[in-house]
Amino acid sequence: MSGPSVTPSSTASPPPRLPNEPAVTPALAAERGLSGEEYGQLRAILGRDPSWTELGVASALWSEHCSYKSSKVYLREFPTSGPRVLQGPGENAGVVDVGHGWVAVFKMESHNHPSYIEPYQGAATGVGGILRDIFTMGARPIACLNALRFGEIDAPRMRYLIDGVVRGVGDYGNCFGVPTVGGETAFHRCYNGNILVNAFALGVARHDEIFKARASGAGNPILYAGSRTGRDGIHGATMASESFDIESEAKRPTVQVGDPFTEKILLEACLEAMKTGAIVAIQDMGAAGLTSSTFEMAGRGGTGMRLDLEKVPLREPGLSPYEMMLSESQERMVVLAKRGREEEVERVFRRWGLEIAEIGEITDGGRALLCFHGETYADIPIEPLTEQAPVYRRPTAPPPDLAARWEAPTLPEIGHPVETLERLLDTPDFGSKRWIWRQYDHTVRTNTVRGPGGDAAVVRLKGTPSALALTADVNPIYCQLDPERGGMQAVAEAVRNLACVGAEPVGLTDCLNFGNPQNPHVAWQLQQSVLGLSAACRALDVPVISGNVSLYNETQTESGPQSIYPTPAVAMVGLIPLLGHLPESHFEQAGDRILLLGRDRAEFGGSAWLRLLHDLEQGRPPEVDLDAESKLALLLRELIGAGLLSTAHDLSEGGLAIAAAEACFGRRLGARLEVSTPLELFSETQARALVACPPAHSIEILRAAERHGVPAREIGEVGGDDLAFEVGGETFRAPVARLEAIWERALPKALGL
Amino acid sequence: MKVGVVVFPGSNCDHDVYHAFSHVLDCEAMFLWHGDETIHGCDLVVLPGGFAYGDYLRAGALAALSPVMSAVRRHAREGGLVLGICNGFQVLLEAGLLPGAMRRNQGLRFLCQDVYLRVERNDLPFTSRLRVGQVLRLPIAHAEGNYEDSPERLDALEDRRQVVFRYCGPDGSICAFDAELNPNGAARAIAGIANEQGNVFGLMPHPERSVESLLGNSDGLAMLAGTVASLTPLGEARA
Amino acid sequence: MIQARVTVYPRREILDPQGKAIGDALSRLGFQGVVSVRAGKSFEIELDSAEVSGARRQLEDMCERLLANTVVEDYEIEILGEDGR
Amino acid sequence: MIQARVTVYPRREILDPQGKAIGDALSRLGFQGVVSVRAGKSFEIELDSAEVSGARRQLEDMCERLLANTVVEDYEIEILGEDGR
Ligand SMILES: Nc1ncnc2c1ncn2[C@@H]1O[C@H](COP(=O)(O)OP(=O)(O)O)[C@@H](O)[C@H]1O
Ligand SMILES: [Mg+2]
Repeated sequence: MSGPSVTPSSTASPPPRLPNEPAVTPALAAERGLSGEEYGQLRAILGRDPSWTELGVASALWSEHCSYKSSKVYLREFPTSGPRVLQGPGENAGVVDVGHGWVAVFKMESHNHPSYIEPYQGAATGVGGILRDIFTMGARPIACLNALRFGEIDAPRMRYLIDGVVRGVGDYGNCFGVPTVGGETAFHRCYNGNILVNAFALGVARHDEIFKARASGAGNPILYAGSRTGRDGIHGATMASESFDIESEAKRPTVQVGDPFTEKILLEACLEAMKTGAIVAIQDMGAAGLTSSTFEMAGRGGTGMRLDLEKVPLREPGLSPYEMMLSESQERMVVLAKRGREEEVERVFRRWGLEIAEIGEITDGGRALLCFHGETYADIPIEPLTEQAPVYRRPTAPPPDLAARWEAPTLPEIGHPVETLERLLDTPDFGSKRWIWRQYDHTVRTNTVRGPGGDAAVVRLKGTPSALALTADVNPIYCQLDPERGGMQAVAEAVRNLACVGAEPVGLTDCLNFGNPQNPHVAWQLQQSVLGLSAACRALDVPVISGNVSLYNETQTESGPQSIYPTPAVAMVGLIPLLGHLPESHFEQAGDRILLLGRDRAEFGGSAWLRLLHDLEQGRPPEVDLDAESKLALLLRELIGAGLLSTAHDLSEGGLAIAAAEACFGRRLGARLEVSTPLELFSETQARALVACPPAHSIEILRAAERHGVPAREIGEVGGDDLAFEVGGETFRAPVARLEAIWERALPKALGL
Repeated sequence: MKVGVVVFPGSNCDHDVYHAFSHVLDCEAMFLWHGDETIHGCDLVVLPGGFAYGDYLRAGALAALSPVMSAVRRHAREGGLVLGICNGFQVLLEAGLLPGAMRRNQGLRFLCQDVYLRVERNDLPFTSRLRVGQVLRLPIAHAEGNYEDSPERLDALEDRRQVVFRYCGPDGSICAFDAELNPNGAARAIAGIANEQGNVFGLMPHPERSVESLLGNSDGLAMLAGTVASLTPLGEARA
Repeated sequence: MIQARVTVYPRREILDPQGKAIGDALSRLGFQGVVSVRAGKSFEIELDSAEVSGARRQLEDMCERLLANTVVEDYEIEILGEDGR
Repeated sequence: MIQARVTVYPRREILDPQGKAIGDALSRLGFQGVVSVRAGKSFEIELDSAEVSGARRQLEDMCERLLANTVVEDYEIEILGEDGR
């Protein structure tokens, strides 16, 4: 790990201790998550033993959650720049130029452990946290996605967790007034003891409206705005950095409760206050609340600060400096104002009915003084703590059974392909997610051109001819079998989903959800996934502009620690420069010709068909041909731009059969497809899309495909009441109405509703 | 002709309503602050959707106490037009400007989906551009749209022809007990009502979300355009 | 200091979907003999007031004007204690 | 027949946005001396059960499993009466 620059302390003896505060010992430090080495580093930085408050601050800042100490070395792999990128990783959220003087600001965050403890509040505060990251930057949130991974529905507590998470995501976003336009929901036993709740938010702002959390100007007042501070979530950041044991009930911090109403007026107050020109920098209080917000702000700006903690508005009396610094009460902001103009800012917040108080000021000299009723409880150099946090290159090792995992699976008989399709549609994995997204307001703000239910969602940019497209993707089964390919595939599928609405990727954000990085196999998964993501991002020209790492997603069970599958969730934003006719993801018109773009191969490694119907997770996942992906995306964008397509739907999990069925449901239109073998229907070969067009356009499309070097052929026609597969000479068919009914009921049925 | 859009803390469809009137229907529109006791001479006052004061306690209950509501009351008493959409409808109920009350949706879940509405009367400014029996498709997005009142008062409501919109099927058929057609379980499938004078109108669905074909549905346009037209000299439309 | 509790219930004649849902859920959980469930709200209010009768009048006023929607709800006021607990 | 009332409140240390909003509103309405408001739920449950102690145990079980979320809420059980009112 990198050695810190040792700044000698100004106070030789440690700051005072409150009566009930323990004396700091290496053992206590270990309890707070600091390794012996890290504790040594802290003592070196201070030139003495830390006080209890200093220990709290350091252990929070150096927690995995805040410091990324185990993942930093890998994240450096990501391509983070590009012509459109105005702000890459490192701020509250990334910023890309989307034309007409507008920028898009977006990020994805995990709230996994809190959601497992208290699903409703955990998910709600997850959404609240990511929304604050967006409007902290000066952008107004215009759309959300949520990527959810649950365990088997019959696992203990799982129905309760699903219901709570969905209500939590819904209630918070609905009340705040941001449309939740899409997401992902998957179920797998590897999440039985550790569900994943990843929330994404997108905001927009004018170029010159962007704010950064970089402190400057000694003497500038540090203002505290929003909800009062309680004992909520103390040690949340450190908890998010520990693996989950069954007793975590015991060391469970006070649950953070979300207040979307306060968040909404906080949004309006912040955006209005930013317009006064009296704000230097602004930062939300997220994980490790007041500590991370103030230290990161000062750290980025290379300044010092003094906080007078007795001025922090409290919800309950008697919080110690330690508790105030570590509380994770929600809906709070740190606002750095220009000295002399603070009233302008305060007036706005008060007008919106929000509390705002001056709690300290920026100083020179790079030290943090945390004072309480005149006494100094912490006196720490900021920069060594924030910018020189420990960094680890954990040992990595591929799983011993990798070769075995990659052995091609022996394929069972498919039998009747339509029956196979029906059984797939009847699983919560493939069943419609309408039960979920109908609980989310996805039309508020009147920008939603395409909401949930298709490939990518599309929101128009008011006042411009453009629109933004959003999608969230990853296939953890692929990642488990081959994390590098899995990473590539996630990016490739996202690009494909965007291309199906004619959008060109402008940036990506990710949530790297993994197990315990101190396990070399998990570290290897992390390393390999990031390699895959990075390779795909480079090849497909998608900069990574923000992201989040969630490690220690494992459960202590009788049979030892259980890590989740590697789940590098990807959320991608695309630009539709000139919003014209968009194809639907379903069939529009009887008589339309159906074409398959992309080459056919029989690839079943990690396929949904084998997993869901034969309980087989075997084989190397489908190859990811990045060149083919980029050609396909180009082709789709060109065809859509030329208005040639009435339907475009990408092929992903479940292959052609699932894509065709989904395409039939939208308007309950039948279709006839010709394939040479039943297997062809369920292969998960990548870089493919199903499109439909008026007969007259078919030739032109085939020509364009040839020009782009994308294999393409006409495979059928839209029409009738049945979905019919012609395999060789034989025809297998089922009424679309019946398939749709199965698909619509699958999830509610599994939930017992 | 000036449209005022009330901004309560927690309103979140205020910008949408403003956009519909100002940019789509091209009329003069302004925001009205909940804390001011005036509507600045607006001819039409719209209470937008959202979660005013978080809808804590009961939807609309806390907002109904805002200073601006006394000005809205005065405006209504003088025959001025007041339109409440979704949360705005709930505020009108809690403020006593419209009869009845809202309960949680029968399924106890927030619902965001399209519904079909049958127009019950078109002799109001709000419905002047609609036909009786016409079926509209509009989105709903609420957790408390389950309209409720005592049977006697519901009868009285019907007798006075105060029911303006009802949830229905695509063909206009009404079945209050069909959760598909009447998803929130509203009594007698009531989706929108007016006061006796017909100048105060509240509905749960969101016409302002359906005024641009770009977003896939413009069934709300005629309602808003008609309302504007009724206030414009010679009733000629601005849209 | 006076501690009071206000309880607000949907009127008996008005159907209570939440109460019904909870009753059904309890039966599904295997609880025997649940005849009926009514779901209401409860408010614990601390008043800086000396005498109970005045506080009670004030609480009634609060219910009429805010805490209950008397179109569909009934309310009930209990004084829990004086000078805190 | 046993009539019981279950009251569920957010734990004291936990944020109660609803209670806070109601308290503020009461003050805006001009009610003096409202020190604090906590907003909770109340369930009136009718049990077809003979003896109180058994009913109480059953009710506790209901709270633990459904009526209260003990991660964030405390509950309280009162027996209002036997054989109806
Ligand atoms: N948790 C969720 N919230 C909102 N929308 C969701 C959620 N889960 C799935 N969806 C929507 O359901 C549709 C199907 O999801 P999915 O099968 O993952 O699409 P794809 O395979 O094209 O990525 C998508 O439109 C997606 O946005
Ligand atoms: Mg797709």
